Amino acid sequence: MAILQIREAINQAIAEEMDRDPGVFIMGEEVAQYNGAYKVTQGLWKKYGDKRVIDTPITEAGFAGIGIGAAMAGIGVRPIVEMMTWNFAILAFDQIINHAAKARYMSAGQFKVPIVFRGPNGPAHMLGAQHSQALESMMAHVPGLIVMTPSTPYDAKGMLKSAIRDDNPVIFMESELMYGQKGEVPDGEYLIPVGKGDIKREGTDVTIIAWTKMVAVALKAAAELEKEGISAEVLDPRTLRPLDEELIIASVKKTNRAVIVEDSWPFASVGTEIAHRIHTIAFDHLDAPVEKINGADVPMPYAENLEHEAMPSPEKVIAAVKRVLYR
Amino acid sequence: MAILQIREAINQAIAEEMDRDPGVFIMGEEVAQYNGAYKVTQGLWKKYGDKRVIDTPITEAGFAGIGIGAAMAGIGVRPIVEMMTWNFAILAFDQIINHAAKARYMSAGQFKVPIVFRGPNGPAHMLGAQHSQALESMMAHVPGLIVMTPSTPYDAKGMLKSAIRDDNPVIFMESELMYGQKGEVPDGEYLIPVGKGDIKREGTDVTIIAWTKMVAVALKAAAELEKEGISAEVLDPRTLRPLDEELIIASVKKTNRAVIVEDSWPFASVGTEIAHRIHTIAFDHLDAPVEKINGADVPMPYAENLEHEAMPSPEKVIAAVKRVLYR
Amino acid sequence: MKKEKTTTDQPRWADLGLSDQKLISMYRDMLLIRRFEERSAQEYGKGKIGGFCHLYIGQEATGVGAIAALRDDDFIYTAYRDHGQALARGMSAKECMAELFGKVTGVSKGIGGSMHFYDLSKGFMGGWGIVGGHPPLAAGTAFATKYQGRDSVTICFMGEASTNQGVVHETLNMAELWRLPVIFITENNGYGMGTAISRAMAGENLYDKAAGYLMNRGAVNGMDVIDMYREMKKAIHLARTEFRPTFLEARTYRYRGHSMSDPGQYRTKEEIEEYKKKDPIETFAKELLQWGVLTEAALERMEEEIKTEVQEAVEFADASPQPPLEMLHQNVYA
Amino acid sequence: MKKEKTTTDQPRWADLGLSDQKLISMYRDMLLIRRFEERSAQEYGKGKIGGFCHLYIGQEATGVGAIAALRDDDFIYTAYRDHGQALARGMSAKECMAELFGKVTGVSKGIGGSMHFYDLSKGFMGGWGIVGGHPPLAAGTAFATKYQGRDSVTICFMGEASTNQGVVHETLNMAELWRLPVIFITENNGYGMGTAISRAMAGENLYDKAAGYLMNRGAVNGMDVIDMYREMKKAIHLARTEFRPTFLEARTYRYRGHSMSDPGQYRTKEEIEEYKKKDPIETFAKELLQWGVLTEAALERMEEEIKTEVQEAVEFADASPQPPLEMLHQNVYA
Ligand SMILES: Cc1ncc(C[n+]2csc(CCOP(=O)(O)OP(=O)(O)O)c2C)c(N)n1
Ligand SMILES: Cc1ncc(C[n+]2csc(CCOP(=O)(O)OP(=O)(O)O)c2C)c(N)n1
Ligand SMILES: [Mg+2]
Ligand SMILES: [Mg+2]
Repeated sequence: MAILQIREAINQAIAEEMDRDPGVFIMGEEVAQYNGAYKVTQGLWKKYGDKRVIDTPITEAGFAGIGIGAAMAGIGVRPIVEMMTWNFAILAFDQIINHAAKARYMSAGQFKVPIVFRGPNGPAHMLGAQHSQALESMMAHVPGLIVMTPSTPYDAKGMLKSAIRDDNPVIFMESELMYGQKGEVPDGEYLIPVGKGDIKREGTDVTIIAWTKMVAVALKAAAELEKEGISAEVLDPRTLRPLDEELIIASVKKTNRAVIVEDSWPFASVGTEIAHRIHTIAFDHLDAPVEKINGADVPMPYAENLEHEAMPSPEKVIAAVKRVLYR
Repeated sequence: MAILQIREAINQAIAEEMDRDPGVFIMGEEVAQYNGAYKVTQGLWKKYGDKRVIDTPITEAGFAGIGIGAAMAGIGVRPIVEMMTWNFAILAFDQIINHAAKARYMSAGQFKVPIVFRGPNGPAHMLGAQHSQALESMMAHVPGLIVMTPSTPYDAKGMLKSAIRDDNPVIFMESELMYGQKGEVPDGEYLIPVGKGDIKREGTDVTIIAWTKMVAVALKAAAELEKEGISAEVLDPRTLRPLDEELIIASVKKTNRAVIVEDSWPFASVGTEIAHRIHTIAFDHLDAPVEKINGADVPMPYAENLEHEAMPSPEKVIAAVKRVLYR
Repeated sequence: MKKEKTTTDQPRWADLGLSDQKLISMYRDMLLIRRFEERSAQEYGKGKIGGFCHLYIGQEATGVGAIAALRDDDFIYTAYRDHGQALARGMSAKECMAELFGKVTGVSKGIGGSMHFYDLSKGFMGGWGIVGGHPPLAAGTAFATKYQGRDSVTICFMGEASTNQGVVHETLNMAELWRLPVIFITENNGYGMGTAISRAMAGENLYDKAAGYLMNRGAVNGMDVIDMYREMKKAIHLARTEFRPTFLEARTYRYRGHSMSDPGQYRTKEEIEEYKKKDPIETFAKELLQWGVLTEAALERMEEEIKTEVQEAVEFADASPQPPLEMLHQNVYA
Repeated sequence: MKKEKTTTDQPRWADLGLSDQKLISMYRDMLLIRRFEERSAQEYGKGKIGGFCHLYIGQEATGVGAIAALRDDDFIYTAYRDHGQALARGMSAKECMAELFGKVTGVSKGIGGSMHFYDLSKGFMGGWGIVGGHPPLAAGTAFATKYQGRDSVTICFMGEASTNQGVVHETLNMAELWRLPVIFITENNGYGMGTAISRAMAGENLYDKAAGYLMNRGAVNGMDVIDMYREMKKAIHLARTEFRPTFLEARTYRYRGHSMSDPGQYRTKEEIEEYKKKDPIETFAKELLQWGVLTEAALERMEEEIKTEVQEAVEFADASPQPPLEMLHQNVYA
């Protein structure tokens, strides 16, 4: 097994799918000659050329729509559209929500929309309010979209390959701060199916649910908690829509307690949805109400100390775990 | 007291605030010479003229941004921006989320952004998938925004007047199907403060929480339930962000049961947020998990029977109430 | 792109290689659209059709002239005012009417409604309700055909007011930059709802919006099916052989309100009457008679046929079932 | 809008009514920006500055020439490349550096950061990070001043690549349609990140983007502070007296990478050197010396002063406290 960075794992997934299917191409700002703003598409332009690795003007709505229309043609084209970050993708929300998510339904199934919108999501480091938003909750609210968000190189590759092969619009959310994170990635072909979560660490006393960057925070908290004799299970749903409810409920039925960690704003978030499902489906199994640790409910400040204060941390997770354990 | 339609109550609120403050103006598609796509601005252009009642080109992002920049100038201008419907406002989400909601925070309080974005939200009748979206959950997710949504002519007028006087961006969501709904409106000046909910019907056995169109559905259900000896309280939060948590929790502590009715999609919705707060804050007071009745988790179909099937109805609410009452 | 004077010894379409059959079918398409929509208005009045319903009456030559110039493997996008173009593309009156009635036998199985007609098998890509939202999709389909080495073209109808939307500009820029085989047909009917173009758009000519990109562009009389056909043929040739996009302003007029609920107080009766004098169907009928392509008797027969066709469409729609309830949750995902 | 030849008996700014003091302050502003930013780059390297940091080096004449033409009650918007314009507007080097350091003494109290400088009291409206997002805000502020009967103007700096964003077109259309007193200064530095303008934009001249709206428009040498000033004076006059907007393409160049993390492999060293020969600061210094506005000694003194000013700014920023933790939840709402 190779040790790869997440950016390399994503790059491999794209390259393998491009090799496998000539209909797959990638477009976005700086993806070609610049090798990607975060070097995720390193080398792809050199290998596949102008036709399949395409630099776009700064027009998120426009090229998102072009991708959608290409996917809809039904002639074997499967676009991957890179959003330099999801903050900018808000400009394309009309195309994604009003067009990509609805084309199939409105046409009573005539269209397929095999497209992946991918790029980094969530706060990075000191980028300020307009560049530090975790927007998965808005996307996951919308029927017709699939939302995936990997936390390891292994997951990133297997999930993205599934996303590219899926016939629906997939919102694929990565993380700037994680692109350099390393992990094992098998050499051969593998796929991680849409809608399948993963237990990142087994435990018995509490279920900590987290995705992307927050998985590391959860795992750190779990390691600390272990020292205090608390056994935390860390669950990564990986796909946020459709949610792996079965896995979540099974874990909570075992541990009877849950803490959710997400770096997005708290109000009506994916974490709220997960908490709600636990509260309603596992109501009788819960020993305490579900706790949520979120990014602060504010636009992100630039100053390093405030940004740190705004983000979920292992300490905050540990405190929440203790609260649900009444310790 | 006069009996007014909601459209007239909104119209009065705008006119009164325009009379009171020459800095208030309204802009949007067809608001002036056409008197509004839904006749909400009837007569305003005639009365106030081109300067203060302004027809815009079809450019939601552009005129939203113009409104924001006008509000930010700090020279006493308070724009009201009509979105013909909120479906189209998705085109302006970048301006609303990345600009209006963040200008004050990023400038450390230098700017105020006194602007109201208003228009109809949610499904009407057989308008199809692109015209039938209830988008309050996306807006309420965002810190920096206020989200208000009235259910009666009385509330509409008092709430909108407060919204116009507020120094923050207010998302004011109305309903096409409710514009003709009539109700009592006092003649003199009154304000309904931001963040204050209202008990639309008192009851003791269950709290039904609903806003805009869904209040009528909840009241119908409550009337039916009364016949069966079930006393339902109907609570309208009116402002969705910030939420009147106090009122909600007090009601649920009294009734020990809650059902939420909203016509939006269910995943990570405002209703989910309310349910979550009840589950966590009133955990020990709850006799059953909170139930949510939502619009179906699909793009809205055109066919009348399917649209009806997709929407919350008194019957569905009654069934949910019985479930939380274990009847 | 000026209209040429008709000479007396040859019809003005002589250079276009149009068979009599083709001319007649173009005429028939326009008439079918007119009658279909007149009937739709009646059915709307009876409550058989719900929601918004935007009629194409007055603009028939634009859709028919443009679509007549296409091949079967070309693609068509349009906005919510889509019945006319669907019929021109050969989608049946029955299935179109059934869609308006919200029936499962409709072109979109009753799920789409008036604004969302689709027939992928005919390259009819809809039918979109967000003003200015579909032009990027059209450019995308053009991108896909070029990518796959096909020589299909994609045409995109849109209202003149939609060209104020920013994403349309983003699309024009990329279409020209990447040489996409797409033709933007802006149907300039003078109004976006109740707003006259001069109140919504700075500048002189609509097609100047494409000037900054140096895109091939021009205006055409959209009330004249032959002019439309001629200019489209040129644009299609450029797109098909050189991947050059075109921005074509079709100057036309809608006789009816913006949608069924529009009182239409923003324009005068006189203005409407002025345009009706140049009615695309009547003027073309005269020409076809003059050149002997059609006889009065044939015209009458056609009227009768179409009357029956529309009547049968209504009966079909009426008799068809609504979609089954389980369809509510189908086709959200593939 | 062509550059005029300098004659030998008069400086080419003779018609502009610029006092020596004003000329010197324009020069000084450019130099301050250059030195401030060179130092910022160093501090960034030391980890004192976080996040993105976009330097203005090379483009100083654009910001200084434009802002020098304004009145105090005018408004300025710009993008994330905002340090230079802030300094040109008289915001202090100390507070600007403190903002970069994320300190509570910064222009935005450390909450905004490099991309989000604001000083409402000076009409400096920022400092925005979404490419193409702020031009509508600028038009809005222009709308507000006109609405309130003021004769202020609003100027809006933006990068050439931002003009591909649709909302910029929506804004141009409304600015012209409604005659808003706003001037769009597109700083055409040839690249949007690593993408040369010709790879992102169809068409010939950037300013042709305003042609469809018949907006007043043209190009100016953005490496020449006097040319900038001259063209801005004309545009400001039109805006202030006739509410006519202008689209001004300032042709300029950035010497450094797009942001601190840019390896810059998309252009040649030779290209950069070519532009440095036309350096806005050096060429203006020569002219000022030639016309006796400045002496070599005065120039040296100024260099020293500015060196001290920047050094003091860094010390001030370093010594300043971070914002208190309670600020995290302040100013979300008014
Ligand atoms: C983004 C958006 N904004 C507003 C509307 C409401 N609306 C529907 S059609 C229309 C007018 C469009 O005019 P035009 O583009 O000229 O097309 P026409 O109706 O004349 O065919 C408006 C404002 C919409 N559907 N989408
Ligand atoms: C909407 C949006 N898309 C992408 C980005 C990332 N980005 C920041 S600056 C930039 C290039 C802008 O170039 P230009 O407008 O020419 O300005 P310059 O940097 O040259 O001053 C890009 C792509 C962004 N900030 N916002
Ligand atoms: Mg029109
Ligand atoms: Mg640039």
